[in-house]
Amino acid sequence: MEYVASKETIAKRIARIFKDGDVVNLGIGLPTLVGNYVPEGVTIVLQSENGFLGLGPAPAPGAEDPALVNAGGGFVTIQPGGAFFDSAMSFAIIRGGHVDATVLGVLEVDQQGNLANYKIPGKLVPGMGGAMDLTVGAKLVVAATEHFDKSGASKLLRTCKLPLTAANQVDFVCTDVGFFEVRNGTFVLKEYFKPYTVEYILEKTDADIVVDKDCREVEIS
Amino acid sequence: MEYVASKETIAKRIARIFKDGDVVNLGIGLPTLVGNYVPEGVTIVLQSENGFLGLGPAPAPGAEDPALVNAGGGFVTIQPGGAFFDSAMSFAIIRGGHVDATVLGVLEVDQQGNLANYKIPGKLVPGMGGAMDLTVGAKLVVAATEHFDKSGASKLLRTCKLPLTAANQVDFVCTDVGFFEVRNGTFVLKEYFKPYTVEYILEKTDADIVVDKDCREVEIS
Amino acid sequence: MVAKPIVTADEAVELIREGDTVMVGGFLGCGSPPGLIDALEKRGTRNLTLVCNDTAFHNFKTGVCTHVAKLVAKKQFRKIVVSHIGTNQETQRQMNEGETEVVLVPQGTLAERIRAAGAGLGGVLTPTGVGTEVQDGKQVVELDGRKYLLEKALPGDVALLRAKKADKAGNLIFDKAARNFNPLIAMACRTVIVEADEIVEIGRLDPEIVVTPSVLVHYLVRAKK
Amino acid sequence: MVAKPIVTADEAVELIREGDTVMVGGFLGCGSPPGLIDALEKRGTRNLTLVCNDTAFHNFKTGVCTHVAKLVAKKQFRKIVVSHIGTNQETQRQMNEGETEVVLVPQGTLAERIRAAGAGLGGVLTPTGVGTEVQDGKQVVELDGRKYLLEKALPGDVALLRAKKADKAGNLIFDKAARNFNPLIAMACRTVIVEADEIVEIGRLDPEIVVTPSVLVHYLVRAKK
Repeated sequence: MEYVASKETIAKRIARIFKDGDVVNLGIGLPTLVGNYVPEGVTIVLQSENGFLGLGPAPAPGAEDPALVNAGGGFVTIQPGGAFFDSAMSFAIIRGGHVDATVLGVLEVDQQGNLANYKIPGKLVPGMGGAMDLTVGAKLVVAATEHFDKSGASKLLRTCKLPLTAANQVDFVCTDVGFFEVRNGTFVLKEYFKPYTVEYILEKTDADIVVDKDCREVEIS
Repeated sequence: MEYVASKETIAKRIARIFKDGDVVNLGIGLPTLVGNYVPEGVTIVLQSENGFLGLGPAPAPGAEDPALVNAGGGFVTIQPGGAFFDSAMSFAIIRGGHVDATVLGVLEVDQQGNLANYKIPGKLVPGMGGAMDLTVGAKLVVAATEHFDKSGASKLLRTCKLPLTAANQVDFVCTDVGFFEVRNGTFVLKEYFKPYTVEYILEKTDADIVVDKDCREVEIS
Repeated sequence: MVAKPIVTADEAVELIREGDTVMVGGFLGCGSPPGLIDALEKRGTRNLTLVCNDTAFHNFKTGVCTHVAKLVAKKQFRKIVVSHIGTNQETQRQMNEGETEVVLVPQGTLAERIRAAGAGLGGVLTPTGVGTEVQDGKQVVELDGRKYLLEKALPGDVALLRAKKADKAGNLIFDKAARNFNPLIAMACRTVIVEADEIVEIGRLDPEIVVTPSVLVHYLVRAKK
Repeated sequence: MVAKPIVTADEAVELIREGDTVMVGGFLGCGSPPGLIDALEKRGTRNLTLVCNDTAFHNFKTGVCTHVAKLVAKKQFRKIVVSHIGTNQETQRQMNEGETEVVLVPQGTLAERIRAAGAGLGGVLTPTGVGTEVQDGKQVVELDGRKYLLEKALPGDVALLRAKKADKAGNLIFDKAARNFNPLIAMACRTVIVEADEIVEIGRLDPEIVVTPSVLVHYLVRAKK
């Protein structure tokens, strides 16, 4: 079986996690895609950590407002019923448990629920931005990542080697091959995505994986 | 010499302390009177700890607004250029050193700059309200008090007997007989108010008082 | 944006259970929610802990008894956490006679402790109260030569707010000095109930002037005119 | 109410001295004061400490260099305290080559540390960073079974803000997401300078919608159109 990286698969599956009315913070990059696939009938409210609630899609060309950007600096809009606030209130909302879920990209994630995504010592040090507060504060922390890096190594690990963004905070990991819960120090495979198989995932992932008794094949489309 | 209690004397003298533009918080009761005697040409900005800046005088009869009251619950107004905020911001302003001066009534004040004004154990326990934050946070803390209680005992003491509102925070004490600085563990008499004399004050006050080299007689009118 | 349930005051106070910590907005009653207080008095839920700036007015001579003072008078609280009780003779009486536990907290410390709970902080270090009875039993932390008290976050179960205007999503603005503790208690409680003078459609409140964002609000109640 | 001095950007940055800690509002430049930054670059004051959310954009390939990144490029900072430098290759270069001390602080912790300084608090206890490198050298406080880092207040000397509108007393409102750290740094610095798109007469700002009250502001600068 050949691995074909698919950000869309990850975004589509994560988008099914949310309940109507959930307040969600989506990290920069891959997690931002999740907003595109929220099922019909489910309305989520997006929190933008740079200071507002009710993050909306990109504006029409020509309608960009330099004062209305997301945490990545991209032009966005605000939904009716949104609200602006300062960074202290933004992170009070995040750290205080008022955000139902956050979706974050990772460099590494391990079976203890540790997550690393802000620093490769001596090489790349973007900084943690809001990620440390989001992982500690959001009720549900979902790590979104392609299953393998460019060298073919699994990004799901027994133990993160890079400096941690947060210790023991990840609840779910969604890759382009399956959906995992982090529980009692192992990954628990809940779903595997067609065409991948349980055997493939167990063989290729250098981490402890328990196959959930209700584990099932899912076709993401 | 007969002592005649005079709240007006105290309020008038304290009102001369302020510089143009000072931000001032006046406690409930006697300190509130200070606002009536600010000299012409000096504008002070009053902070009301229940949540606004730019406290103005009582409204005209019939114009009272139940949502616009001072920290004592009395109807007031707001000056042009005022601003409303919540209690956290109100006390951030107070505790953070953004208030130039506070004037507080006392039950007792002592030569170490200790102040007691919130509790007579077993008898009267109004609570400290905002007084503990004001004494710790304001740049200048002025205790306003009649010099003697009803039994004739001096309210300026060597050591407070009542539970303290704050330790070592009082900068000046103004009574109806004189104006004192608190310095190095003693009261320093800076002014005595006609018709009282230095001798009278030293004799009648049960505390250490140093007479400032520039101490002078002042007529408060 | 998702609309929050609009309920009656009677329905709302059913969410308060015996033993709960209830936070009530207001400063001497200015900014307290009258309909929710009356409904809670009518329902008679007991054994509550009150967190509020004060216990409003209760004067034995005149018989005046306002806002949360009504609940104090009905002895619905086993514990009262406030900064000031000087305007309520009944609270003082219950405290002095040992009927109710009254904890006095400096007003700025109360504000920060509530905010800390809402902001996911364990607590704050404040210079307020150092060298006073407020220090008793608390950890003193010295930083750069200055002493601070470690004051722990103060969370609640149910918050009762009064707002001037809410939109149906739960965004709030307040009325002048009636703001006070209302935005803070909205951060700190599991269940946040707002009695609003006016409830408008989503999109009718300017996002720039919202004081309490919708995410902090769970139920709306229309205030009686 | 008392009016604050209205000065030029060049006059304003004369208030910044070598060695000062300068806080700058903005999030990837959104909400940073362009005129004040340009004036500070022109004046060339060095040996400064920067406190800001990030160091804006500097891309070696395209040559794009915006907002505080201009000051970083001129090496006016000996120390940079921010949450994120991923969009500024020059900051990363200076850090990796040991030319400039870069301290990375979680964004929420940065906000609370600045606010704490402005609110007269010694610090806060936050769960953020427990078990990470951010914990190194910090006191860990356990409360009710949960671990928190003791994060100290972070004060500054001069704050450079951008506001949408100021009245002459110094009351401020901001523009959408350009609010971010601006209201916080106004609390935490001895000298607070605001570049405002519009300056109106005292009494022309509704006291209900003021975000930063006048007491926190010391100088006003008119933004260039």
